[in-house]
Parts: sequence; C-alpha cells; structure tokens
Amino acid sequence: MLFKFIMKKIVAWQNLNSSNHKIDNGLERQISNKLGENIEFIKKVLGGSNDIKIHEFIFGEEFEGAIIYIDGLVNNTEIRESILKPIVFNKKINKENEELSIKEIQKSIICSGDIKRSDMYSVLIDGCLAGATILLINGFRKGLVINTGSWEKRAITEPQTEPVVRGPREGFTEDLRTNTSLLRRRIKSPKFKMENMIIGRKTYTNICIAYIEGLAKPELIKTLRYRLNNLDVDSIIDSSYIEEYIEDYPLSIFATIGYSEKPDVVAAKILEGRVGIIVDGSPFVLTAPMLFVEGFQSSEDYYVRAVYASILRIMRFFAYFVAVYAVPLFIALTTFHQELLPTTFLFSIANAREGTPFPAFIEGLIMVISFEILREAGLRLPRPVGQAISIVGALIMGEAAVSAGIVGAPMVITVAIAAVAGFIIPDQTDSISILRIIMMVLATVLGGYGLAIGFLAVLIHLSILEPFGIPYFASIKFTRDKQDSFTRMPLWIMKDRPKELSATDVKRRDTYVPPDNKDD
Amino acid sequence: MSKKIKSFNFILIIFIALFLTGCWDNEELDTISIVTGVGIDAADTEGNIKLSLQVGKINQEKSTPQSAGGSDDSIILEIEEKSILTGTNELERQVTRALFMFHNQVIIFGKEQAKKEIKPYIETFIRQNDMRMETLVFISEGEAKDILDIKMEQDKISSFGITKMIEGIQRYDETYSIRVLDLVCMIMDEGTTPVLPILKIEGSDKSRLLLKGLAILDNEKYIGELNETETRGYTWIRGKFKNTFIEVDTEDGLAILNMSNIRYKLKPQIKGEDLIMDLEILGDVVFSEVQGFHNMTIEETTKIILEGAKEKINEEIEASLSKSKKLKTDFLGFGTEYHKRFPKVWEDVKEHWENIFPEISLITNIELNLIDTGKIRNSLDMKEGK
Amino acid sequence: MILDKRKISRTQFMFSVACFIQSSSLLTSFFTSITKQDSWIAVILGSIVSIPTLLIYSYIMKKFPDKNLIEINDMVFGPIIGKIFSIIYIWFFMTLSAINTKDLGEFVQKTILDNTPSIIIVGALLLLCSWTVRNGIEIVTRYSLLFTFIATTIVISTVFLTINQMEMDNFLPILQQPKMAYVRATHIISAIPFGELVVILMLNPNLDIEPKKRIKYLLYGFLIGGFTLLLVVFRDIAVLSKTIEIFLLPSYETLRLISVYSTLSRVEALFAISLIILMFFKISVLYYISVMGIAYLFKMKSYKPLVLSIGVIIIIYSFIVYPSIIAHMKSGSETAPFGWLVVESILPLITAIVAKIRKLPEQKKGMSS
Amino acid sequence: MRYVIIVFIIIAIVDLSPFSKKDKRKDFYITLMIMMIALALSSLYALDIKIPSPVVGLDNFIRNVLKIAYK
Repeated sequence: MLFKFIMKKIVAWQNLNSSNHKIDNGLERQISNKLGENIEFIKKVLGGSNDIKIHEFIFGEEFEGAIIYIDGLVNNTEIRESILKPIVFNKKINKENEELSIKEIQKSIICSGDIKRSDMYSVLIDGCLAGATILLINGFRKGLVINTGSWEKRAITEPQTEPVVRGPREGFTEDLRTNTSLLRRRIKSPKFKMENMIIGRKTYTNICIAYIEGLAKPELIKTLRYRLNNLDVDSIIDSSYIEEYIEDYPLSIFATIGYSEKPDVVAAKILEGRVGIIVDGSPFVLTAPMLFVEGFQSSEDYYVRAVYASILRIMRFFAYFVAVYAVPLFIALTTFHQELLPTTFLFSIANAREGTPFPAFIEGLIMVISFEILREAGLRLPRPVGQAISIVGALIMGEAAVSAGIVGAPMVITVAIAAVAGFIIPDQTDSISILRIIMMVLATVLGGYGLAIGFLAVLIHLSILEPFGIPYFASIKFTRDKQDSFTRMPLWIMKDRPKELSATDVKRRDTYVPPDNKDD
Repeated sequence: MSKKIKSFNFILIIFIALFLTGCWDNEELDTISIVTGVGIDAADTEGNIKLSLQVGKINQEKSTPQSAGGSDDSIILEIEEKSILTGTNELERQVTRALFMFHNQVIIFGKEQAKKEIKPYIETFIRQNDMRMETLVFISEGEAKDILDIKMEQDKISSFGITKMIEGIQRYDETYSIRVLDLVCMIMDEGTTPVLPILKIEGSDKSRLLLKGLAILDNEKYIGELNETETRGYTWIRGKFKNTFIEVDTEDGLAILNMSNIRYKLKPQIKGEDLIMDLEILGDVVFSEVQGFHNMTIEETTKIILEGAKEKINEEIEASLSKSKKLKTDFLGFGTEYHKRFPKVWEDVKEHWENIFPEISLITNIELNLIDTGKIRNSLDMKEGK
Repeated sequence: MILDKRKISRTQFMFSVACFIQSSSLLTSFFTSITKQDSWIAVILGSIVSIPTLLIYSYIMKKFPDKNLIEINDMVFGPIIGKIFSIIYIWFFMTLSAINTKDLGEFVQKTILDNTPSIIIVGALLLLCSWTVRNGIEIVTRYSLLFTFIATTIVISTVFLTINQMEMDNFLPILQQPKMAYVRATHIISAIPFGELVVILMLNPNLDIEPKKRIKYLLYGFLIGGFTLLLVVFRDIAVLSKTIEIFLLPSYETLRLISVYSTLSRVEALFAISLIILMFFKISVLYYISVMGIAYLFKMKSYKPLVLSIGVIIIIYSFIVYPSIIAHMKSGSETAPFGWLVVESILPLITAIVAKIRKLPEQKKGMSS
Repeated sequence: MRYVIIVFIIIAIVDLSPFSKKDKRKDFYITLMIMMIALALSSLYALDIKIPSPVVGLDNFIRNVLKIAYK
C-alpha cells in the first residue's frame, strides 16, 4: 500500500516536468539568407567557447561562404580536402539559379558521403555539436551539414572484466560507431538491423538497438522500443543507466538484463534471439532479456570442448551453491543440528570455538562484512596495489582475529571458502552477497528448516521473474534450453534456438553432420 | 507496473513475518556438553539405577593444533535415580551446560544390573528422538562406571577407544558389535534370546579393555555367559566370521591357518518328527604358520592339517551347542530359522520351544580348500615330496 | 471462465503426479505397522487396486477436457446437488492439506527444531505456499521434474548406502499375516498415497495435453511414484527387519543407520530436506486446488484475494484436525480409509456414470461455446 | 491474540486493497466472509477454546453409526 503510494508519486513527478522530446529553446527558426546574420546568431547561441571554429572564405567570382565546426571533433584534412578545395577551385558556379547550385554543391561538388540540407537552426547546431561541419553560403536560404566527425578513440583492447584463455579477445570501446562496426563484422546478414535513437535532454547520447529481424520476438522489440522512447531523463552516461530504467524487476536480486564487453558474446546472444542495446560512450553493451543460466555461462564455454565445458558449467553452479550456502550451513550445523556432524569433527569445532564470545551469527556477519570490505578495497585501488591489499588484508585480519579469540578458526575457513567460491562467477557477486546474508538470518532463526525454506523461496522467486514476458528460469521448462544450461551439449546437437526466446525460424540450419552419421 | 509491486510487497511481508521470530532452538557450541558414553549399574535400593554419563571435556584454553581432535579427557557424572531421563535432568542441573545425548557412542550395563533386567532402559533408548540406533551395547564384568572411567593410552575418552576397538575387530568377526537395533531385533524375535558382548578391564595399570565372550540374556535377564571357544562356536553357527585364525594342534606338529572368504548356509529341515539343522561352511585356507611335521610330504601335512582344522571347528560348534542345551535357551537362533522357513510348524511349536529345542541335531559339513601356503612352498624340515 | 491461464506441459504433469505420490511415500508408518514384513506386497496390491480409480479419473478428464471438478459437478448434477458435491470435495482438499501440513510440522518439530513453537514452522511453510499459489500453480509444477529428481536420487543413493546392512531373509516369513491385514493395508495404501490423485481433476483445465493422451502421462507418473514407494518400503524392511512395526518413521530410522567409514554417516538431513521439498510441493498443490475450488464455487473473478485467508484457515485446521498422534494413527489406519474411499472413488464414479447416462458433453457442444 | 490481529491487518491490506478501486461487490463480500471465518477460527484457537474437528466427527460417524472399522 505504502509502496504503491510512493511509486505513484515518482511516476507523477516524472511526467510533470517532462516537455516534449525536442527542446525548443528558440532554435526552431529558419536561417536567413544573410551570411553575416547567421554567423552572428550561431556565435550568440554557441557562445564564445574556444573550440568552435568559424572560417569564412570567398569562392567563385563573388560568393561568400562560411564553414563552422568544433575543433577536435572533426577531421581537419577531410574538411580541407572534401569541402574547401572542391568549392574554392570550382569554376562553373553561377549566380542566377540559387536552389540549383545548393543542390548542385551538395550533389556534385562536395565529395563526402553523409550530407544533409536543412534551413533550421536546430538541425544545423545539433549537427555541429555532433561533429559535423556546417556550410553556409551568403544569399542561399539553406545550409549544408557535412559529417566529418572523427575524434580520438581508445584502441580495441582485451576487456579487463572477462579475461579469456581461448576465443576472440577484442572488446568494445566507448565509441558507438566502433562498437556497431565490431558487431556488423560478426553478423553480416542483411537482416541484422540497428535502430538509432537519441535519449537524454542534456547529453543527447545516441543509443542503438541491434537485433536480427525474424529472430528476435516482435513483442520484445516493441516493448523495448516503447520503453526507450518514453524514457525521458536528463542524462545517459553509461549503459547501466538504461539498464536501471527499462528493467522489468528493479527490486529483484537477479539481473534480468545482461551486459558484456566482448563483441563475440553479444553477437552470440543476438543470434539466439536477444536484442542488443549499444550506448554511445560506454564499452558495456546490454543484452535483453537475460536468463538465469546466462549468469553462469562464460564465453569460453563455447570455445572449449563440450565435455570440459560441461564440467566447468557444473562446477560454476556448485560454486554458486557453496558461495551462498557455506556460511549459513556452518551456522545451522553448529548451532541447530550438532547431531549431523561426525563426533570427532564436532569436538574439534567445539574446541576451536570454545573461547569465542560472539554467537555464530554475529561472528559470521563480522567475517562476511569484513571480507566484502576487503574485496571492495581490492577493486578500488590501482591494479597491483589492490591485489596485494586484499590478500594481505584477508590473511592478517583472519589470523589476528583467530589468535585474539574473537572469531573461531572454522568460521574463518568457511568464510574464506565461500568467498573464493564466489570469485568463480564474477557477474553474480551482487546476488551472492545479498542471498548469503538472507540465508544467514534464516539459518540463525530456523536452522536447517530455514535454509530449506530459503532455497524454495529463491526457486519461486526465479520462476516468477518473467523479464519481457520470457520465463527467467527457462532451462527447467524447455528441453532445448536444458541442453545448454547445466551442461553444454556439443554444438551439432543444439539444433533449435532457445524455445521461448526466438520467434520464428526456431530450427538452426543443419550446419554439421554428427560424426556417427555414416552417410558419406 | 502493478504486477511487479504486488509480488514485491509480498516478499516484504515474508521478511517482516520472519523477523518477528526469535531463535528458540539455537544452542551455541559452548553451551552444550556432549555425552559420549552411558553406564547403567545396579543400585542397592530396589527399582533404582546408578546412572553414569561420560562427557567429553572441551579444554578451556585456545585450541593449540596438537591438542585438537578429541583427545581431551572426559568427565564422569554419576547419579542414582529411578530412570535414565530423570537421571539426566537431575545431572543437567549440576552441570553448567545442557547434556546432549546424540553423540553417545556406547551403552554399558553392569553385570548386577543385567541380572536384574535391562528391557525398560533399552526402551527409553529407542523412544528418545536424539538417541541413535547405532550405539553399541555391552555388559561390563564389574561396574559400568569403571569401564567409563579408565584412561586408555591411545584415546583418553574410553568410549572412543571402545568404538575404535570394535571397528578393528569388526574386520574379523561381527559377534562383538551389537548395536541397539540388533539388540531390539533379537528381543522382538521370539526365536532367539539376546546376546551381548562382555567388556573386562585388563592390563597392569588398568588401561586396557578386553572383549571376553558373550553374555546370554534370557527374557532380558543375565543367565550365563559363553567362554572363548563357545563364543567362537556361536560365531561359526551365526555365520559372523569374516576371516579368522584356526589353530591346529596335532601330534605331528602345530599349524595356524588363516581362513577367509567364508560362506555359510544354515538350512533347517524337518524329517518326519525330529528337527534337523544342517550347517554348511566353505572357506579358503592359507597356511600362515607350520611347525613340526618332520620329514613329511606336503600332501600328507596338508591332509592332516585340514583334518585337524575341521576337527577344531566342529569341537567349537559342539561346545556352544551343548552350552545352549544346558542353559535351555536358544541363543543360536534356531527358532527364528524355523519361524522363517516353516511358519506353520513354528506356530504350534512356539509355546514349548524350550523342551523341543534340545532335541535338534546339528549336522555340519565343512569344506576348506587350501589356496596358498604363503611365500615358501613347504617348510624347512619337510621332505621333498611329489 | 478460466482463472489461471498458465499451462502445464506433458512432462510437468507426469512428474507432478510422481512427486505427489512420492511425498507421501516418506511417511509410511501407518501401513507398515499392520503388514510388518509383507508391506511391499501391500504396496503392489494397493497400486493394482487403485488403477481402476485412475481410469475413472482419466475418463472424466477425457469427457470434460477444459472443465475442473467444480464445473463438472455443476454441469453433471445441476446447480444444487452439484454444489453439495463440490463442497464435499473442497472440504476433502482442505482436510488433506491440513493433515499434510500437520505431518510436516510434526516431523520438523520432532526431529530438528523441538522447542520452536509449531505456529512458526507451519506459518513459514504456508507463507511460502501462499506466495506460490498467488502466482499460479505453474510456478511449482515447473519444478516437479527437479523435485522428483532430488527425491529419486536420495532414495536410490540411500538404498546403495544401506546395502551392507540389508539381509534378504528379513522378508522371509512371507504371507503369514492374517488375511484381514492385507485387505486393510491395501485399502489404506489405495486411499492415502494413491487415492489423492483426485487432485488432478481440479488441474484439468490447466493441462495443455490432448485429452486422449492424458491417461498415458498420468499412468507414467503413477508408475514412477509407485516404484519409489515400493523401493522405500523394500529398503526399510530389509534394514529394519522386525523393528519396522514399532517405529513411527521407519525411513528416518533407516537413514540414521547409514554409516560408511564413519565419514559418510548421519545423513538423515538428506531425508529431512527431501521430505520438506516434496511436502511443500504437495501442500501448495492441495492449497491451490482448495482456493480454486472456492473461487469457482462462488464464481469469483479472481482467486488471488482468497489465498491468504484460506491459508490461515488451513493452518488452524492443521492444529485441530487430530487431537493427538495416537488419534491420528488410529483413525488413519481404521476409519479414515472408508471416508477417503467414498470421496476418492465413489463420487467420481457416480459423476462418470451420470455423465454417461445424460451423454452430457455432446449436449454441451450443441448448446453453448 | 496480538499476533492474530497483526496478521489479519496485513492480510486485509494485501487482499482487500485491490477491491477498493474496482467495483466487484460480490467478490469483495465473499473474500470478506472467508476472512471473517479465518479471523474467528484463529482467534478461537488463540484463546485456546477447543474447536471440534470435522475429521474426528467423521471417524466417530463411521465407527459408531455405520459400524465399519478395521479392528
């Protein structure tokens, strides 16, 4: 009730101060045919910032023109070569037919691909700010926006977050065009569509939805487009903003929109019927919707032999189980069901925990939280220092705590095991730490029974989640998904695409004849 | 939007509900003391028992690596009460921590108490939820308390020592490992009288325990015990030997055989009026020690030794059979065999089984095949035979 | 009008039937005390006897593919008598869920948490079930494959673990019990574990299997469940031999005896977890059909508001259903089977016959949609 | 008794709130009725008043009236 009230308030506030998408701060005016006037107006609007360059020149017998661009965003040689030189050295420009010559200039003289003709200040200025060059000619009512954008870009390097032993190593960069080109190089089919969109009143970041027509579900694309379109916020700095805004279950522990920094992973996901969202300025490309098993898959699974990949996959699930349940199980066993421990083991634990003042739950909490702090410290510090800090910290802290008798040795070991197990699945660390604490509370209150209840609650929560209408825990439901969830079947077995995800041509082509087929 | 909110305010409710609860069953490890052995002795006043509980002591100071691992000594708590439960509650008030019975390894009945009766106490052990059915049951020569009290060299806590000893012996024969479950089976079985192993304190400084034969408990009262050979006979008949040593002493020489891979068949037959049990024992024999047999060929020695071995086994079986006939209790389990094979006959024979039972004749045929004579072919002072 | 549109697929239906039977296989004390070492014969006889009832169910399911039990009653018997029959059914489902909750609450209280008030144990469980039921039963039936897998692996692994303690001649005095004992045990088995499949008539509209094929999957599930029950009873008799009749939870005792090299011992926690998961499945199914029954009875638009209140009723009902465990045992093994028999087989039989006489479904096609 | 009231306030919030908007009168009354039954039962139980259980009633009916019971 209370919760609903708050949500209503938020939605109302958002609609209140959102004007229509385009900002009409006085730019929706036609340009005049006087060159001087136009330049004055643009100078007033863009202000005197030093990186705006206005260059006036004379061409033909007595034509006056001006080009306006932002230094650093444009490629100067291109401006010189493809715009200035052809115009200045061109002889046949004549004065009488004004409309013709502007079109003629656009079509024949300026040799650059992406040219737009417009007479509205807003289009011109938007283009200029996005890295294009504006050509204004005295006496003509329209100006040209020539795309000459090229700026310093980070080279394509190996992503830090997903190191891989085998398989392609190139990662996305911050520039939208490079990312789309990386994807385009991998999926060359004409059906691979990329829709562009501009969001953010202040940042104007352009976002691109990449999907394969006929493969991704039409409703999925429709809902995604709908949500992105009426997403009306000030700024989009990174793709995680988008993830927050369009996510189906903001409060759920498990992520329903996946992200990745490697083009081969994103390409594979798009080929399975998902939709990629590429945000300009962020190396992380979102793939919606994300299923539960994707959290446990790493790109390497598909490049390593099937058997080994399945073992890896099972180990990841087991590691997830250990990471979440190690500490709560320890608490439950030592405080509720001492009966289940073998006798000698129980005695050694009893000896170790004899002096410790705190009950098991508090002790566990101290250790888990201190571990989280150490892990975070390890991440935040620069690379070499971070590694040293977290290892040294853990060792000294653990040792000192045990010798001071604050924490029992077995608890330290359990927390260490749980922590290490948590490392194997990097992108589930958020759900692991939350679940671990919930399970610890349940273990202290209801012991083993509480853990069983917790386990079932997680199962139910997983099956309720349906991001974009696609069941989150699909691997239990459909045979095809089972082939690729807990274990990975060899590629030639996985004939059809994930059932719920892909809409039309479910069957993948029979690309490979299985070895036992003796028909050659 | 609304579907999401509904499912989430539901989760909030679950958490609120759970946080309301306290923690009832939460016993920290340092608030419990673990009972490792229970001893029940006869008390002088009628109806009472002397209950002694052996509790594993957890040492106070920090667990240095060597001292971890349950080698701390134990405390013996003693009380005289009407029943086990009242006894434990009483003791619990004296001890600072709650007594937990689920790690109990051993239940020992003093001889005098066994003479009185043990059934009601076994009953409590089955009814209690935290008593486990696999705890071992013994009868002690003297007082059960002394058995719990001794300090064995290897394991300070004697009940651990006993369990380890039984685990060791179990590799050879299983007569001595009687769990609560086996005892209850025997009690519920009309055909057999229960049998329990006897523990005796040995060794000069009273630090060693000896398993000295089996005690017979006819309707749960101690009426007699089996000495060494009778126990072996009992094990032969019940088929509880895994591998054992047979000592063959003939006038030509002495031989110790190691018998393994033993297979049993105990088949009751009814021929006309009298009941016959035929017992078949097959086993592989290995010469582990041969003395004497001066200048005899290998064939002769083996023949004599095998004859002697069969002789020895029959003698042991005869000893235990005669003991059971003398005591008029069928602890060898013939009654159950008949109950299983011939249920109808057993119905009408059941009541007066005591006087029918002694007439049963036991026919045993034993086959031992010699598979190996150890590393050397024949002993030093044998003649080179064929 | 169908309140819950989520569909249950073939395998899910098959494994939920199996799961349903398996969950009552872990509390086998009521018939093992009657036919001591011949309980496994009673299980076989029980399953044979309950096959006709399954045929009746599948006949009804074939006749009314997209109607659940309450609607069938209204159509077959007309509004008044139909309502009475439906009320009996709903009361039966509520009693079943109450008894099962009581079983689980007592098991957990007796073995694991003995001084936690039982309201908390049962409350936590029912809260979880109501959350599932609120989101539709398909949430749980989707996991039926996982639950059955867990249950069967535990049963099979415990069989292997106790193999060294099994003695085959514990079965020996076969068929020695009085004849009446066998009849009685078969009746109990066909009423308690197998008879409870009347539940599937309520899940009828949610199945997206063609009516003719439903019997196939029902029988498969029934076989898996029956086989696990047989295996459990077989293992208990072999290990516990004579003492099986005195224990209230024979399977629990067997699992406590497993000890392999003193490391892999004390595994009864496995048993407790599998019991809790299976009972959770069974209780949420029963809870779901009680709620659906009442919702359909009063022709309500949506069943969601009823869930919590009926949950509370079930909790209270589970405390008062039997005054004590002895009364539960006595009625469970003496009088209850007759009551269950009436509801589980006679009432559906009458419905089938009346439906046949009035040749109802054809008339339905002509008349309405 | 306090817990019963708290629980029922929560149930009322969760179950009855969707009704306030829509006009499904009939459903509202039925849910209210069932909630009242639940409240009555749980308060009776909370006040430790013995509630007769229908199953025991059925058993007695079968045992005494119909006289069929296994011995």
